[in-house]
Amino acid sequence: MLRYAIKRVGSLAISLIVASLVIFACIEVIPGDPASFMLGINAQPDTVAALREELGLNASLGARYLSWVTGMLSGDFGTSYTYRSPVAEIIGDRLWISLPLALIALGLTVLIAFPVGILAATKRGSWADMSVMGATQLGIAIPNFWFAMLMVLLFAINLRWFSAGGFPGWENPLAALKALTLPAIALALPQASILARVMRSALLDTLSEDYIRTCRAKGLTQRQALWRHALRNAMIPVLTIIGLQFSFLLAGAIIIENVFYLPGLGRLVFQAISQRDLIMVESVVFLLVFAVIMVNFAVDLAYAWVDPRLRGRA
Amino acid sequence: KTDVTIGLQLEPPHLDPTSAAAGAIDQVLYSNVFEGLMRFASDGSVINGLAEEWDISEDGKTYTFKLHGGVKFHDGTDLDSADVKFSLDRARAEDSVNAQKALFANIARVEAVDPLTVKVTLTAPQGNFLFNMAWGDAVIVAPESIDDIKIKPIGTGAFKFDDWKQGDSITLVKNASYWGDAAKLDKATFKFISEPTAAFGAMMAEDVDAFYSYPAPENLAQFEADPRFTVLAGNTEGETILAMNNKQAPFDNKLVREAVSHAIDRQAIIDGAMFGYGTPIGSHFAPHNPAYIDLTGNSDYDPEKAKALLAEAGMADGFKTTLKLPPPSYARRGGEIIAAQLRAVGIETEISNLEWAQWLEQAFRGKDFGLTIVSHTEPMDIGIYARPDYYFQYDNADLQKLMADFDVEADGAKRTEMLQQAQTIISEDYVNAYLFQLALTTVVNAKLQGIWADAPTQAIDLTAVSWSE
Amino acid sequence: MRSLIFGLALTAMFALGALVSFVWTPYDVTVLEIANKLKPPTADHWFGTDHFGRDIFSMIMVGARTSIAVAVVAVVIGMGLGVPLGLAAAARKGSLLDEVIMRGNDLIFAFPSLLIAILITAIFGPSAVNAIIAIGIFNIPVFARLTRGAALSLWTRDYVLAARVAGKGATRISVEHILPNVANLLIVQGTIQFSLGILAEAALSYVGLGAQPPTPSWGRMLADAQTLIALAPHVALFPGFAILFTVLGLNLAGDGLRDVLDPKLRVQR
Amino acid sequence: MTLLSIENLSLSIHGLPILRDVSLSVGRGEILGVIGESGSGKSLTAFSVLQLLPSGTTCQGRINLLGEDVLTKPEPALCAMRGRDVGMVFQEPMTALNPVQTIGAQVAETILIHEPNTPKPEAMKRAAHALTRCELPQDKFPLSRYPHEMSGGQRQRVVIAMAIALQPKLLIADEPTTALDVTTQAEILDLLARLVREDDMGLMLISHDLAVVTDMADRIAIMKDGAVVEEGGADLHRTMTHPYTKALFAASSHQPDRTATPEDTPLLEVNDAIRDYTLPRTSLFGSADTFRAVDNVSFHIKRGESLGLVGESGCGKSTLTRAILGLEPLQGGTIVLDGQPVGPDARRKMQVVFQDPYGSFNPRHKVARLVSEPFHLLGRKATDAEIDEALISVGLTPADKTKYIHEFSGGQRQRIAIARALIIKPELIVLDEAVSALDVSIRAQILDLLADLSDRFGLTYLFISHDLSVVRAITDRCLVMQSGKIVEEGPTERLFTAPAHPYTQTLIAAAPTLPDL
Ligand SMILES: Nc1ncnc2c1ncn2[C@@H]1O[C@H](COP(=O)(O)OP(=O)(O)OP(=O)(O)O)[C@@H](O)[C@H]1O
Ligand SMILES: Nc1ncnc2c1ncn2[C@@H]1O[C@H](COP(=O)(O)OP(=O)(O)OP(=O)(O)O)[C@@H](O)[C@H]1O
Ligand SMILES: [Mg+2]
Ligand SMILES: [Mg+2]
Ligand code: NI
Repeated sequence: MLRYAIKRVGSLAISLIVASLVIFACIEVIPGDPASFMLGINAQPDTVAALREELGLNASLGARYLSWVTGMLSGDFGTSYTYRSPVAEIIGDRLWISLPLALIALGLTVLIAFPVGILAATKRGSWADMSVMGATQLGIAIPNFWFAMLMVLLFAINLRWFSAGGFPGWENPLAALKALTLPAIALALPQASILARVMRSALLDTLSEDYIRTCRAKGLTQRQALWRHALRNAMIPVLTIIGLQFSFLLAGAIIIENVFYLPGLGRLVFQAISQRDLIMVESVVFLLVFAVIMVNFAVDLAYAWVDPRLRGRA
Repeated sequence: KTDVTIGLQLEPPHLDPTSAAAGAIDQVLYSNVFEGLMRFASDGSVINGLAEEWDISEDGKTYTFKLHGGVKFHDGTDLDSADVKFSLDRARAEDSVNAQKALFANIARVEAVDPLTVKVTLTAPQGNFLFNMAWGDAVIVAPESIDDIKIKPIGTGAFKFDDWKQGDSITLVKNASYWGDAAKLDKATFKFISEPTAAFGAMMAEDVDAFYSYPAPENLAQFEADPRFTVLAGNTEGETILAMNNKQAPFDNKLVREAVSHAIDRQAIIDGAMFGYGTPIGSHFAPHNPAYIDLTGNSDYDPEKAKALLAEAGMADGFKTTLKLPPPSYARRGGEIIAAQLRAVGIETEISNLEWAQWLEQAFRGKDFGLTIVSHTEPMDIGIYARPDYYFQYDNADLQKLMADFDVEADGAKRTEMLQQAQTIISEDYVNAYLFQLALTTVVNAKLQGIWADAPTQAIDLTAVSWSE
Repeated sequence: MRSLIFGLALTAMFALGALVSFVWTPYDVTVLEIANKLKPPTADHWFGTDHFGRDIFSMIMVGARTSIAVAVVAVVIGMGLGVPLGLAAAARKGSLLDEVIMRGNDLIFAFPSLLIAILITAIFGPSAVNAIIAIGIFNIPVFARLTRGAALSLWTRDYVLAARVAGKGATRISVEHILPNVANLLIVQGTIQFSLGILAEAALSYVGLGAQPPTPSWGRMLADAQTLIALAPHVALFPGFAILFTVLGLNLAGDGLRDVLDPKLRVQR
Repeated sequence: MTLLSIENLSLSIHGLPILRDVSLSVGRGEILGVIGESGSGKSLTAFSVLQLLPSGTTCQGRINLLGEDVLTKPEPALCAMRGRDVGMVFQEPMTALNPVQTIGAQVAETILIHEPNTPKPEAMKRAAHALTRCELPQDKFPLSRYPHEMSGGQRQRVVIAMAIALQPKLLIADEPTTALDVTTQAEILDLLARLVREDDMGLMLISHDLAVVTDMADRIAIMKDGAVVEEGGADLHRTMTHPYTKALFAASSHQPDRTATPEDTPLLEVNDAIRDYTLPRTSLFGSADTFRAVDNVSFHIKRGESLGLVGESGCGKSTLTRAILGLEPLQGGTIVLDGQPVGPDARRKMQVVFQDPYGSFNPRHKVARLVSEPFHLLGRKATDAEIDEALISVGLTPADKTKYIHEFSGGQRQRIAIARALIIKPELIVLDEAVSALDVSIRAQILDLLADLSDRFGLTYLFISHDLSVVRAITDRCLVMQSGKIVEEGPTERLFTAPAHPYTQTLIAAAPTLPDL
């Protein structure tokens, strides 16, 4: 297990370096100058030049890449061009919304998908299976921003059960959770549909494995075989999907955060792109890529936890 | 109830009004937190701010400002003439990053005569110097607090900056030791909601008490019909124009520009894009300004005439050009309508929707556009037509001379006359197609009073705002 | 089987609408009739009119064109590049080429797709073509991975050995033996990516980065309609349903196809 | 006393009849052997005793187990019965165990399910005991092992331990050794026989291998097409009356007529061949380990000769084949065919037939294209006449060339594979387990065909198999391979009657043999 982990850490480091290069290269070619964006249409060229100097935009590409990367290693992501405060601080603040949102959405996803997937697999071909699977098809097909719009219309504007968006802050945890409820549902619905289908087919696959027959021959009921043996083996594809989904939820909330005007990472980066706050964009994208790579790493370790066959192998 | 939550579409990038163009900074801070020597009143007139009185020398070149006594910054330090000198010198310095540096270009010297007296010497007489001093970019800041101003603004206003939840809201609280009339509110929160749908939801769910410059005019009828809300429809300084690239063929031909102007149905654009909010204009001038003259007749909607003009210009079959649109809905929606109207006279436009940064890069700085729509929200900005390198590249020596004379003219009547002359010149030269004066539509809770209906500058002055019960 | 027919029927309906729109639509979508705006559905305008007085039914027909074209081309890009890469990686399993291709794929997978799509359109400007590129890029690793996985198991088949005994090279075997046998899988995955492409196009257009006006697009119709949802819900409902049903149709067709072609096919979602 | 009696069992799946009037019985301490070709319904008969049938199955008749009819029992009662009264062992040991649980937990589960009040340590102790009885002593195979840490034969022992943990009255073993090596097979069969004796169990032993069953069984039942065609005692080979039974016995000991005599010139010479596989790297920067699959192998084949190569699974037979065919590079030594080192030119003189009749053909091509594939070596397309000739020579008709491969049976497919090998008239044909997947009767036909073809075309064969009886029937000379090395070589008859190397001796001793008819 340890050797396996060490080997993965090595390739992890390489991935991260390549990712940082790709990100930096891509983002630096974006047309548009942060200084002239900030100074607007009446600014004089010398003012813009002064601001560029102040922001450190006149340094060479290589120097800027190096200072960005070495800064990140010591936890210093630089200073936002527009907000003029440390990028790490701003991202830290936003993470307090995006991370809980992703976690709640993931929790909801799992909470919905597991029972539904298990039900559909055990009652394969039944009326319940068909209707649940039909519902998941709808869940996958629905554009989540549209679904979010409809939810705002119904629950916030017409019924007024929830506020239409915004985030009251974690000082009031209950209100905060309430504010994250609708966005989390909008995010979770399609993901839960996908996961339920994966769960179902993974379970059906494992249920048709030879060892399930062995278990049945031992005297286990169908249910016991499912809970004790099939479920854990079905976790491998399910874990893969959960890993993908977590990273998707972290980054994919851009649109949902806009619909509910949540001050999360997604909206931060969206706004930063339009304001050409390049350092911010680079850092957020890198953070997200980092998160994906780390989640994959965690999923790999989780495989080894689920599947002893992977433990011995280095 | 003594607190208020105000919705704003854009969040300030940082909190220093003297080093960025973003209107959102002024909206939150102007006259609430920061004050200048002069200030704009709700009707757009310029009144005294921190200056108790002022005096102009005979030759019009020296302004002596006498400051109010006992004014304190929010950090407890006194406001004195040194702060004024610091602020003005900083704004006009070599390495200044003031977005409106031109406002200060004419200043030759600033002297602190005594703690409450400042003498400003100009290189030449300037008719609108006091007006310039009322801008948000000319507010008085203190050297003690300048380092942190972008995240912790310290001013002299009736409200103190309290907290900024980046991406979400800014909170101001009442300044108990304000030198003037104390604010009626104890606390004001500005909440940033960029999506129009979200703005609608927030207003309807009463998450916010007012939404300044409400971004979706299509919803206003609903708010008007709802007794919970009032819709304030006021003036802005935003002349919305269909800018034409005067140096690019075929717009270098006046006939073509005239044709475009006649091809456009302003009322359809106001109805279609702004749901009826907006005043048609025929030149680059705000209708609420006393010097305004109605020149819409020069470019009335007449597609037949437009076609004839095109034929005369040798383009009977029309032509193709680009139409670059920045993000606001007046541009995006207006652009679609204009494209349809131009198509009707044979002009095909290729629309590209741009972000502001791209628009600045391509259209504004790169001058790579045929047509573009933009609203010029700075007050009294007809002077841009005297800048041949300005993005629409209008180069007319007569107008340039006129504006130069206007700058040094101090006599009110003559100034008005000169302004009207300028309006006529650009209107008759069809420099751009003038669409409408942007309306300021603010949705407020019916019980909330004192919110400015007009926007002589980008400000939400809360000093007089209160709840009716 | 039932799901295949139902899915194909739904998809065909929208495809037909898109085709017919080339020659005929109930109303001209380039003509704005502002006086006639936001009319609810009537016999004249089945789905009502939008904020510029355009017929929503006609807009949806023409919009289908954009959605389908963007998604199809994105899938073609994904297949066109991903499948050869996957085949090559499988043919040279364990080699540097394989390693580079697979690590490259992992890297693309690690990037948040919507964010990168937004970045791409920020670099190159918003347009249908750039939306296609942005969506297409993320299809490449999907197809590459799928192809490689399936091809690897085919490479161990005896018929591939037989072909090697017959002196055939890796390229020839990939084309003659591997490709036809992963085709089913690719078709099924193709329909899934097609539906994802439609959703992605809608999302990009919704944030204003897809096809530019006056070309109608379902996502932009939704974006335009979002502030009108309380005033004239039909403006937001019909384009939303158009997306929903097309994607649903494609997914059902994909599932059905998989059952018909080979019940054991594994498709990535 | 009869433990199990199946009376007139008929079974259909989704209306399709599968079993017809099957009647069988097993008594205490008795071993019933059930034999039949693939698809004859052996497994379904076994499953119906446990009522673990595919969905959509309907059963008629009676299955009496310990005096109760299992067909009328409700599901909970069946669960209580499975594992306690009846244990079952399946064919495929590699997949029969849950890969994510330790063997101890899996064996203990049988106990815990039926005796839920047993404390866990107690159950573990009993599991350890069951494993020890199945020759998996605790000091070598602790309970904490995972299935992937064991070989196939060891896993099969775990499955058996699971089945006998509660000392059931009846054990059903469905082809328990088919997937195993001969030596392992012999050990497992011994184990089963011992357990039956010790616990006085009844055993229903299902197999398609006559030799296995006749060695072990007290009584034998022959199944064909879902019906029992004949039943008899251990001396069935003498008492049999049914023609199918006779055919089965005949085919199992079939000896093809071979007349061809080898010339004295060597066709293929392998000298000191070495093949190393690079193993996946264990650490990022460490050097990669290698595994020597073929270790200094030297031999030759004479023109017209049929050379056998036997050895246990994984000993390197297929690897050697691939090296001879020039598909994989050697790390040492040379291979010379007809005076030329193996390479593109030499390749047209040899062809190959693989084991799996189902996986040997691209399902998307028609037979004509499949068969003519080796013409790629000649750089031209095959003519219709050449394709027809090849098909006819293996007993098919020219009309078959427009069909797809799924339209043929396993035996026919193997004929097509031979036709493909023959079509460019090679001198050497390598047959890697070419008949292992076939039923005995079909196998006999293919062996006849091979013998006939070698007579007619003067072919040389390299015949690779783990099935000693087949090798003995078709080869002139034989090599024995163990862990990548050739340990013994000699004329086939001599090798089988007087093996010299100890490994050859175990191999031959372990192989089950049919009594002489
Ligand atoms: N789940 C199923 N659904 C439909 N038909 C089945 C199913 N399982 C088996 N059959 C059919 O029942 C018949 C008998 O199958 P069974 O598995 O009992 O054969 P067998 O004698 O055990 O063969 P083998 O030696 O290959 O294991 C076959 O024709 C098979 O096709
Ligand atoms: N590609 C490979 N990489 C690493 N090791 C391999 C590879 N192919 C085969 N081996 C190993 O080489 C050894 C010989 O394998 P080979 O397939 O030649 O055995 P075999 O005698 O044909 O067995 P069987 O009777 O099961 O077909 C085995 O231990 C196997 O695990
Ligand atoms: Mg069987
Ligand atoms: Mg082999
Ligand atoms: Ni203006």
